[in-house]
Parts: sequence; structure tokens; C-alpha cells
Amino acid sequence: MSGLTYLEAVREALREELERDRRVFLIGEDLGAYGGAFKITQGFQERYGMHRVVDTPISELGIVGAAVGAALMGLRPVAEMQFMDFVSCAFDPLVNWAAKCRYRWGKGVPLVVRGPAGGGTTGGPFHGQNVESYFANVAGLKLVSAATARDAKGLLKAAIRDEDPVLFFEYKALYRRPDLREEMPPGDHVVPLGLADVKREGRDLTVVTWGTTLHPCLEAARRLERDGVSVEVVDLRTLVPWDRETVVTSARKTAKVLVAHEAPTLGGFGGEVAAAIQEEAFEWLDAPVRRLGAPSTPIPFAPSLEQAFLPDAARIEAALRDLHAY
Amino acid sequence: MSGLTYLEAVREALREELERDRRVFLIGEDLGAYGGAFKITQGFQERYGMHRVVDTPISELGIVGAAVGAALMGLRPVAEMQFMDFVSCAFDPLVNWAAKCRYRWGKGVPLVVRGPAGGGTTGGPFHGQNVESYFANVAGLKLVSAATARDAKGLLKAAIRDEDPVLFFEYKALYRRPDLREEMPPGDHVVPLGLADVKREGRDLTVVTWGTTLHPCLEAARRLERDGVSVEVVDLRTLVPWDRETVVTSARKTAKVLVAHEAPTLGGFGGEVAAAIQEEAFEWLDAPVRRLGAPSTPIPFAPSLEQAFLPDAARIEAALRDLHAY
Amino acid sequence: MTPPPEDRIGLYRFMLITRDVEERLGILAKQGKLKGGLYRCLGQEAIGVGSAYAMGENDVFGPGIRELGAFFVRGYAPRLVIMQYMAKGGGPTAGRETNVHFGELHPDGRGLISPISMLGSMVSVCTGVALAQRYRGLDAVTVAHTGDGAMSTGQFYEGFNLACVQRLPLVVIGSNNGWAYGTPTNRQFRARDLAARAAGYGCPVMQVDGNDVEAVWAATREAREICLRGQGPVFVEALTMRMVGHAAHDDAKYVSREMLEAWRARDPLALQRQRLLDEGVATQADLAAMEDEVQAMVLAEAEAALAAPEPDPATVIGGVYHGEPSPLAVAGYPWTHGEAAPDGWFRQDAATVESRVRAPFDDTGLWNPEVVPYAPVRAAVEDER
Amino acid sequence: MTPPPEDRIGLYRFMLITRDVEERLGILAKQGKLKGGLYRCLGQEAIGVGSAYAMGENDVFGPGIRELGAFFVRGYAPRLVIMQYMAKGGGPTAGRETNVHFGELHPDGRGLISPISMLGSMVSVCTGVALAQRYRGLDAVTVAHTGDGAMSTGQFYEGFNLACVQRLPLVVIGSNNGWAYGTPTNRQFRARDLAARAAGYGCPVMQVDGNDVEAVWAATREAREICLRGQGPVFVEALTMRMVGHAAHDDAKYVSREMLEAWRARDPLALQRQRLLDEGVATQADLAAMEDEVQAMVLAEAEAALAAPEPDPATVIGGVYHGEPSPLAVAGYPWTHGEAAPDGWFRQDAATVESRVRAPFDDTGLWNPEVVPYAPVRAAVEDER
Ligand SMILES: Cc1ncc(C[n+]2csc(CCOP(=O)(O)OP(=O)(O)O)c2C)c(N)n1
Ligand SMILES: Cc1ncc(C[n+]2csc(CCOP(=O)(O)OP(=O)(O)O)c2C)c(N)n1
Ligand SMILES: [Mg+2]
Ligand SMILES: [Mg+2]
Repeated sequence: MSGLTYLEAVREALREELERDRRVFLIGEDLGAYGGAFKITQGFQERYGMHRVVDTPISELGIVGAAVGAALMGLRPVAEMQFMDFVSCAFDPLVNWAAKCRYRWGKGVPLVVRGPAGGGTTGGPFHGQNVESYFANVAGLKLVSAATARDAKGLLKAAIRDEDPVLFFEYKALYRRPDLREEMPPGDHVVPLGLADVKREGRDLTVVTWGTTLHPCLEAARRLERDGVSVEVVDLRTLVPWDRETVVTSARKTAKVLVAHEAPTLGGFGGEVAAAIQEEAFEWLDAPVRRLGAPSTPIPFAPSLEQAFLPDAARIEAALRDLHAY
Repeated sequence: MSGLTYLEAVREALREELERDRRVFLIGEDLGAYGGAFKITQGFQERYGMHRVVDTPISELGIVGAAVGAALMGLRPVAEMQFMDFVSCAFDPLVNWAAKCRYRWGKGVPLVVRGPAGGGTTGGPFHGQNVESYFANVAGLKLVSAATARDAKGLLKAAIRDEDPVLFFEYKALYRRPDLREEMPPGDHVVPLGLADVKREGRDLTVVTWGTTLHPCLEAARRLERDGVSVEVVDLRTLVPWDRETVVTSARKTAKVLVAHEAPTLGGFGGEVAAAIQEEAFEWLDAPVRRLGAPSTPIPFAPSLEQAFLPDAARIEAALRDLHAY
Repeated sequence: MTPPPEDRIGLYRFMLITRDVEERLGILAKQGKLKGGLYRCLGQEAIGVGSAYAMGENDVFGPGIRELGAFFVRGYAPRLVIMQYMAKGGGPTAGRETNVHFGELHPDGRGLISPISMLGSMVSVCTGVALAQRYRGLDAVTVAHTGDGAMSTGQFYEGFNLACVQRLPLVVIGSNNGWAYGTPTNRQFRARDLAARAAGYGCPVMQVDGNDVEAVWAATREAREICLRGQGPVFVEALTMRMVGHAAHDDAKYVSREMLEAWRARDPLALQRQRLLDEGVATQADLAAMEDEVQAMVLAEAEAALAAPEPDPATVIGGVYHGEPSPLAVAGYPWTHGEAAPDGWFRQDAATVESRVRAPFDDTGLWNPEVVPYAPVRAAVEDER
Repeated sequence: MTPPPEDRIGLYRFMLITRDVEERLGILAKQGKLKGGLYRCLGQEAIGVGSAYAMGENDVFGPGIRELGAFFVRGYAPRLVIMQYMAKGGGPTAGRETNVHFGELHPDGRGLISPISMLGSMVSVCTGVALAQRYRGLDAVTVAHTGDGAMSTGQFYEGFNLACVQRLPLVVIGSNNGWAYGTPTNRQFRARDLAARAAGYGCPVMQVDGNDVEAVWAATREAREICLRGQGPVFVEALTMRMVGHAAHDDAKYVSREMLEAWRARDPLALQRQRLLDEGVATQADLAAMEDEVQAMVLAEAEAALAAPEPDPATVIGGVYHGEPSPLAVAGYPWTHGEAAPDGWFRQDAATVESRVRAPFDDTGLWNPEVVPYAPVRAAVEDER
């Protein structure tokens, strides 16, 4: 199959931005000689040098703290978390420095923290988490989630050019999936932040989703179509600020909405989306907005357990059928 | 006025638990000679000694890490954050050690992390935050929020006796409010976690709230009563696990619900509550579940700005009237 | 300090088990029978084995990813490790956790802390374990491991600093194996070595040849005694080399052949074997017999692991909070928190413990203008020039 | 190194302004005119003033809570500080931020970083600032402050360690004032002092009398030069004493009278004043005139601050994200991020910078078995016995 994998799309975005703007640099663990844990930056240090591809000690706090300082000084750091789980170790400077500098001081902190999130690769409790909701209530941050190769490239380029701090969630389960290979649009492919994407149009039901879960949602929609049920699949893409308009428009059109994501349902970002939908589409809704996420447990290791944990096409299909029957 | 202030109630809970169970100890910054930033533990180190009132370096990570280890060994650490804002610095061991040990290893981590949260004292962006939503999606933690002196004592005692890790949010704006003085129930006053409390019964509207915001909600309810509108005020008290039953029962009764809290609305825990209410009371609702929180900004310093930021009785009243008129 | 003869052989035997198990795991990985990554300690077996062997029965051990040997010393059957790597339902975490992320804790305070991935955090958790040992009046220490890379983390620093201020009975063993994943130590820290780095904590610091299992044993024993005298914590740097990639997927091309060759000549198993022969502790025949026996044992253990059941998908939930049914509780962990501490749980009275805690602070003077050395200290600057 | 005569007087003058402003703030606090806490640097004025005065014009300064003097040296009018403490709309943060949480950053790289409350984080942020200085080819350094307590944090450690590995042009000045809030240094760290503590980072370390403003000046200058030579970062410990409580609400009863008396005799303003007279740099009359002038100026500044408007409640929102209207943008911060770097923004070409970055790694040997010192290092242990 031709086109780029999701991982290659990320790599291309980084490379193009390094080429485009000398203010852009990469910082993280094992980026240089090793090329990054997933080999995304392989060969980059040879090409761009050690000052644009900075290897650090194992110091997520230090990496993000330094990225904040460099961003204040006008550079555009792109920091890698080897796994997004480790952003827990860099939490404070993100929520207290990066998020608040513009409001309290008028200075933007244009940095990107990116890395692989999510389950599906038997990573176990510390290499498979979806941690977007840590940050959802922190004003000043942007949260971006890319579910396809094209979006990964276009959104990452937009994130790097953004004037505000962006947490950019990639998905290791998608990195090398051959069926997600896509041709990139020609030229400077930038996907603006803050816009959801209707990945599939439909009339009868809406499912709002993001990240890895987009794919089982599409699969479920295909299965329902066989029975004549038409499902609209909205990929949120940016979680903060999120595209209420597209989502609410879809909700008003179909009158029945499911919000599906990979993180546990309780306290997940789906609550925000569901709450807002019913606030803004109450009169249009024929059923409660339903949520489908993982159970409230850490993500387990064994494939059979992980499979039971993650929302898959079968469970999404069942939830949609149930909603349809409401 | 007689009875205990909120702060005195917290102190009494700590003292009683130290007396009751030798496994309980306190750990944090400036607890000893200084008696804690808010003087809650004044005199404790003289009385209980340095091994039960442990002064630490400025090390929130170290404090919580050590609390995890001690809890695993069967002790019951109660760790203080000087301000709850600083829990951002202790984030990782809470979400990855404390929250996950039981699931992944079968070992409970019975610790409490407590401290003053919230605005209303011109603390500015780093001494006035409400940070409960950082943790809402992390399975394995419990989140408790006390809005009255009695609840502060009873819930804190329950938290210390709980077998799981508890984040206990106190409110510095309530610590010394003379109008919140209350007599404590006699004997061993323990308020079980996980139960909401209907702080005021009503028929026409429900407001679900917690923490400092309870008080402007009660004030707004009193004002509406003068116009014959009866508002039920539900104090959630425990955020995780939260008392769906009490909340949904109230929602089904009044058919119109406002969720009000001090943190910014976007990404706040109110989303979870609103989403769940409409899922479970859809057929009963006469209006969308509304949310009222702070705007999506850091919390500002100046009194006039802080006042504009925090949901107050006037704004809650307006939101309730609007909902009533729906 | 030299261990008694049977222990010198025992040290070799546990290194052998460790290597054989890892080799077996390597084969199973190639056969696609393992889940997740395989993290080996090839070339570093002496550290996990030597330090665990030196511990007292009631001590607590906090392993890193490369202390597999300690699990065998502490009595775990190889099959448990293999089942864990295979994500078997019968494994020590019922398939919930990865690699060496398991352990045990007993009401009497003994234990092995199940590590998590976040590097450095084991040291701050073990600071709390050591605090609890003193609090409960146990005559025991905690031995925690860190890598050179993990030592760059704030969690290491805050935890170890707290342990130092509190003079806790904590031995931290830092394995300086030259690399953290693909990053060499000179991009991890600027001091000469971990010992120099640790000096700033103000606690006793030792350095030991991490490929010499008897030296690791001796250093851990000495460090342990310093801790029991109330002078802990102690930092022990063990110098060694990671002889394979970070994990099975890493071909470690970034390591030079010369570096590997030089260290290969210092293989810890070969060193100890030769020493046992040279010093007449064992004969060639003794060792050959032991090697056969271990190999057969490990093979049998692997067979048992292979036969074990997969986890039941229904066990994905449960056991997050106290009182929920859990596949782990069923697996027999005895440690629960009752309403009151059982008799004898505190081994010393509160006053004795209190006096131990107070001592380090009582004998340390507070800051005082007399002690100000007004001349700038420039030694380090001169060094640089 | 002694500063030129006019600077010796200048150092005194800025300390005087600092003390007068704080005294005025104290009066305003008693009158209920301030919001939030008042954090004074009484007795520590020499550190903020001396270090800021020693900086190059294009350097960046990262203050802690007790470096108020640096704001005056860097050109801020006292009224801005007073307005900030009064939460005035006309203040440097339009009422959004507390105490000394404000600053500036210019496109040419000069600046003063607005601190936040989370201790230790200023050092990791300043590590990034220094990284950017090198990246952009600026011949400038960053001077960041930390307290003895803040130095216990993981953010300090990870940031400073990264700066050391990267050999960044960062001067960290650690004010060892005996206390962190109510906690004495002996419960903060176990090493003798901050200099001993910093030695483990492997960078140049100095120690200086923090109450001697000329000594602080000289140490900062020297540290700055070491950094400009590419040998940074440098850690400078400044020994001093916090002469009041942590903040206005703290009566500091936990500090002994003797300790305070001993340090009161070493008041930095009195010391410098006496030195100027003793060495004939200024006359009694000169200094008295200056003291009067400063007092009048501060009073006038306070009047101006009092007259300034309160913030408009409508400004509570806005300015969280780029493009939103903000009261701060209006207040005239020039620093915005255009699509392309302006001409001359990078002062050196990428290759020159690259070679500077590569140098420290090229000259450091990788880990290698030859250098293993097999004998345990016991110095620290002996010390303890
Ligand atoms: C906080 C954190 N960041 C990153 C990682 C990813 N990671 C796993 S092992 C490793 C290298 C560890 O190096 P070191 O501590 O020297 O131990 P070694 O592998 O050499 O035994 C890294 C970066 C992690 N587990 N935790
Ligand atoms: C991470 C963090 N924890 C706790 C605090 C609360 N706090 C503010 S100042 C202070 C003491 C600071 O001591 P030190 O660093 O020695 O500076 P000094 O006050 O002596 O100048 C503390 C504990 C904080 N600001 N940040
Ligand atoms: Mg290593
Ligand atoms: Mg101090």
C-alpha cells in the first residue's frame, strides 16, 4: 500500500517544521543516537545537529520546564514524552507555567508536548493510558488528538505553529497500522486546531469520538449501515478548545448521540461533551446522550484483559443499536 | 458563637485519629515547630513527637512517594499540601502508585492527601485553584470535598480510616468563617464517604454542588424561596465515588437541575455530573441540566477580579431563575 | 568481608538461575509466546543477586527492572516470572501487570515492592517503607535500586533527600551501566560518576565493582549495618555494563564493539565461577552438576508456565477499591488493613522510636553566622580550567 | 574584584530603595491597603541587588520571592511593585498576579522572568532560557535564584542537572538564609551547606557572604564569566539570614533571639554604608542626602500607586489564549511571536552554535571498564563514625 503510515506522517510533520522554522527544536529522551523509542526521529540529530535535537537526562520535569523557558525566549520547543503516561511526571510546569503565563503575564508559551498515548499494544498500566482528562480543566492549554495519518501530520504542524501550549496525543496502536496509510495532501498540509471532522456522514445516530476509538466507531457504523441505520461519525480532533458547533449541529440533526472514547468513562472528557450537547440540543434530542468508555480501572496488560477493557467495534455497535432502539 | 470553626473541626479530626490509631501519622511541610501554614497542627509535634508529625523538606513528590511506601507497610499517612495547588508537584505518585497498587498488585494504599483548596482569599493563580478534576478520571483514587465544619470533621475521619487513597479538599475560604461554626455531634463522628447530603430540601429545582460553592447555593435558594420557588441543594461531598442515587432521585423529583462549582466549567467535574443526570433522568427532565462554574481562566488575584471569577449567590440565583423559567 | 563458602556457591547459583531464566525468556520471546517487552539484566546479574542475598530476612527489597535475580533469591519460583511475562492468569498479577512488576508484603514487614514504570519513584516509595520500618520499630532496612538514568529524576532526588534528612535505614544501590536506553551517562549527568553525584546528599557513599557478586554482597552488608546503626541511608554505586539492548527490540547499535568486548571479559558469572575454582570452594564437577540441575529446573518451570491458564476476561474489572472482588486477593496476598494494629505489630514503643527520630536533629547545629566561610570556594572552578 | 566607586554607591542605593519600599509596604499592609501576603527580604537585600547589578545588559534574570531589589536594578519604578501588591489595575499585571510575579521579555533576549509560586521551577525554566540564549547565539547568561528550601524540589534538580549536562550559561544563586518558612535547614538537607549539596552536579560551585553586597556582585560577575567561557552553569551559595518571618503573618517565634542578634550585627546596608565611609568612597553628608532623596522618592511612588485605578471586573476574562483581548497586551508588552524570526534574531549561525553544543560531549569519555576504581570509597562513611 502506498502513502504514509501514521508514524511516518508524524515524522514528516516534525521534519518539515524543522526545515521551515529555525526556532523549532526537539527535546526529549533518546531522540538523538537512538532516534526515539519509536524511531520517529531517526537520523534527525545527524541532520539537524545536537542543538535542534536535544537529548536529555530522564527528566520529564526538566524537559518541560526547559521547554517553557525556551518558548518564552521565542523558540518553539517540541518536547517528546517517550510514552504519554510519563507526562504525569511533568505535570506541574504544564499546568502552572505553560498554561498560565499568557493570562498572568501576557507572554505566550508556544510549546508542544507530544508522544504516544493509548492502549491496544499490551503496554500494561503504565504504557497504555489515555491521560487527556488530567488537563481538560486547565485553562490555557490546548489538547489535540490525532486519529489518522493525515490528521497526525496536519494537526502536528498546526500545533507547532500555534502560539499557545499544546498537548499532542498520538496513538502507538495506530503508528504502524498498514490500513491507515494515507497519501498526504500536496504542499504545506496544515489542519487548523479547534475543528472537528465529520469522518462519516449519517442521518440516524451520531457518535462523537477521538483518537484510536475513531476506528472501531467507523467499523460499527459500517456494520449498522448494513441494517440501514446511518451513523454520523464525528472525530473531535481538538479536545480543548473543542468544536461545539459541529458536534451540536450533528446532534440536532440525528437527535441521538453516543460519545465514545478509550479512557474510563467516569471523569473522562466524554462527560464534558455529553453535558454540553444536552445543554445545547436538549429540544432536539430523542434520547439521552450516552457515553461509552473503558471501565474505571487501570489498563491491564494481558491481551484478553486489555481487549475487555478497551471499547471495541462490538461494544460500540451494541451501544449504537441500543440508542437507535430508544 | 459556640461550636467549632471548619479549621478547628479539621484539627479535631486529626487529633482524634492520631489518638485512636497509632498507625496514623502526619507528614508535610512546616507541620512541626510552625504548626502548619494555617496552624492546624499547632502543638501537635510537641504532643505526638517527631515521628508522628514529620516535617519534610519542600518536596511534594517526596512526601507523597514516602506516604505511599509507608501506607504499603501498613501505616496510615496523612500528608498535607500547604496549598492544594501544590498537589500538581506530587501528581505522578498519586496517579500511578497510590491509585493503581490495589488493582495491579492487590495492595491497598490507605493514605490521605489533604490541604486547603479554592478561592475567595485573594490567593492569586497559585494559591486559589480547585484541582479536583486533575484526578477525576484516575481509577483508584477517592476525591472528597467538605463544605461544612461537621462534614470536614466526619469526612476527614472517614478518609483516614478508608482503605484506599483519598484526596481530601478543604477550603481556606471556609477555615475561619464564624458563621460556619457548628457543634460537633457527640462521640466518634464519622461521615461515610460516597454519600451526598441534601443540605436543603426543595421541590422546584435542584442544585448539585460541593465545596465553597455550597454556601452561595444555599443563599440563592433562600432568595428564591422568598418568591415561592423551592430549591433543593445537594452537597455532593464525595466526588469519586459519587452518589448518583441521591442526585438522580432529586433530579427526577424536581425535573430541573443546575450543577454549580468553583472550578472553571469547561472540563470541570460538573460535566460528569450533568452527563450522568441526563443519562439517568432523561425522561423526567423538563430542561437541560445546566452548569455554572468559573470562566476558563486561571484564578486572578485582585478582589474585584476574583469576585468576578467565582460563582457567587447572585449568579447562581440568576441561573436558577433562568432554569425555573425554562 | 567474604561470604561463607556455601553462600559463595549460592551467589553463583542464583546468577545462573537468572541467566538461564532470561535465556529461556529470550527463546519464548522469539517464539512469540511473551507479551510486551523483554528486559534483560545480562551482565548485571551480580547486582540483583548480590544485594538481595546480603539482606536480612525481614528487610524490604525495592527492585528496578534489572534486578530479576533478587526475585529468585527472595524465593520466587521461575515459573512465576515466566507466567508474568506470558501474561498468564495464573501469574503473580493474574495478567494485569508487566515483566517484574510484582512483589509481596507481609504483616511482619518483610517484603519485595512491586515496581512501576515511572523511574526514580521506587526510591521515594522506599523512603516511606524505611520510615515505616523505623516507625514500627523493626530492626530492618530497605534496599532500593536505581539506574544511572533513573537517578536524574526529581522523584529520586526528593525521596532520597528526605531519607537523608531523616537518616532512614535505606540502602540505595545505583547501577551505573553506562547507558539509559540509548543515552550514555555523559548526557545523563556531569559528575564523574554516581558516587560523586550522591556525595551532595551528605550521606555515606560507596562504590563497588558491580560485576563482582561477592563485592556487591559485601558492600550491601556493610551498608545495611551502617543503616542499622542509625547512620543511613547509604548510597552504593555499582559499576557495570548493560550487555544487551534496553529491551528485546533494541539492537543497541549505539554501543561500540570495544566497549562490549572490554566488559565481556568481566562477565559476572564467569568471574565468580573462576573464583570458586581458583579458591577451591567448588570443583569443576560440582559446578557442572549444578549448571545441569539449574538448566533442567528452569526448563521444567517454563513448561509449567506454558501450561498455565490465560486470564479470564471477566477479571478485567474488580479490585480497584477495597472490598471489590479481585483475582489478586484470591491469589492469596495476606496483607490487609484491619481496624486496629495486631499485637506485636509495633516492635518498639513510641518513645524509643521518637528518640531515634529526634537524635539526628538534636546533634545538628542550626545555621549560624560564625560558621560562614567568607572566602569563595573555588575548587570545582579550578578543576574546570 | 571590587566594583568601580560609583557602582559601590549604586549598590548601596538600590539596597536602600529596596528597604524603603518594603518598609512602605509594611505600613500599607498595616493600613489594610495591600492584598495577599507581604514577603520581605529584610537582611537579604544584598543578594538581589548585588546579583542583578553584576549582570550584563542582555542577560536574563530569574528572581525568587526575596529578590525584590533586582527589580529596581533592572529599572522598575517602585510604584509598579506597590501597585502590584495593592492589586491595582494599573499595576504590571493589571491585578491578575501577586507580589513580585511580574517581569518582562524583549525580542532581543533581555528580560526578567515573572516567577510563579511553585518552588524550584524557576531553575528549570531558566535552564530553558539559557538553552535559548545559546541556541540564538546570544552572548548572554541567565541568573536564576533559589532558596535553600526550594532547592529540595525535583524541579530544581531536574532543571539544574539538565543545565549541567548541557553546560548552559546559567548562574544559580542559592540563598541559604537558614530557614524555609518554619523549617530550619537541617530538616531540609543533610549536607553541610548548599555548596556541598551542589557539588554533586559536577559544575563549578562558589560560596559567598550573602550580606556583603560587593562580594555577591563579584561572585556573580565571576560566575557570569565562567558561563560565557562555556564552562557553566555555576552554582553560587550566598550565606545569609531571613530577618523577619516568612511573610507578614508569620511572627517567626521559632527563630532564636541569639541567632537574630548575631545576624543583625551583619546587616547588609549597615555593612556597605560603613565600608563606603571607611574607604572614603562617600561622605556622611553624601549618604545622608541620598537617604533623604530615596525616602522622598519612595513616598512619592507610593502616593502615585495609591491613586492608581482598581482593575475593571470585566478584565477577568481574556488573554488566556493568543488573539484574545487582554489587559496585559494593552499594557504594552512588545513580545509577540511572528511567523518568521526577524532579521538578526539569531546572532550566530547554526553551525557555530552546534559546535558549542557538541564540545562538552566530545571531550567527555564514555563509561569504560578501565576507569572502575574497585576499592569502595568510604570517606563519607568514616566521617560519620
Ligand atoms: C519517568 C520515566 N521516563 C521515561 C521512562 C522510559 N524508560 C524506561 S527504562 C529507561 C532507561 C533507564 O535507564 P537506567 O535508569 O540507567 O536503567 P537501565 O535501563 O540502564 O538499567 C527509560 C528512559 C520511564 N520508564 N520513566
Ligand atoms: C512546591 C511548593 N511547595 C510549597 C510552597 C510553599 N512555600 C512558599 S515559600 C516556602 C519556603 C521557601 O523557603 P526557601 O526556598 O528557603 O526560601 P526563603 O523563603 O527562605 O527565601 C514554602 C514552603 C511553594 N511555594 N511551592
Ligand atoms: Mg543505566
Ligand atoms: Mg530559605
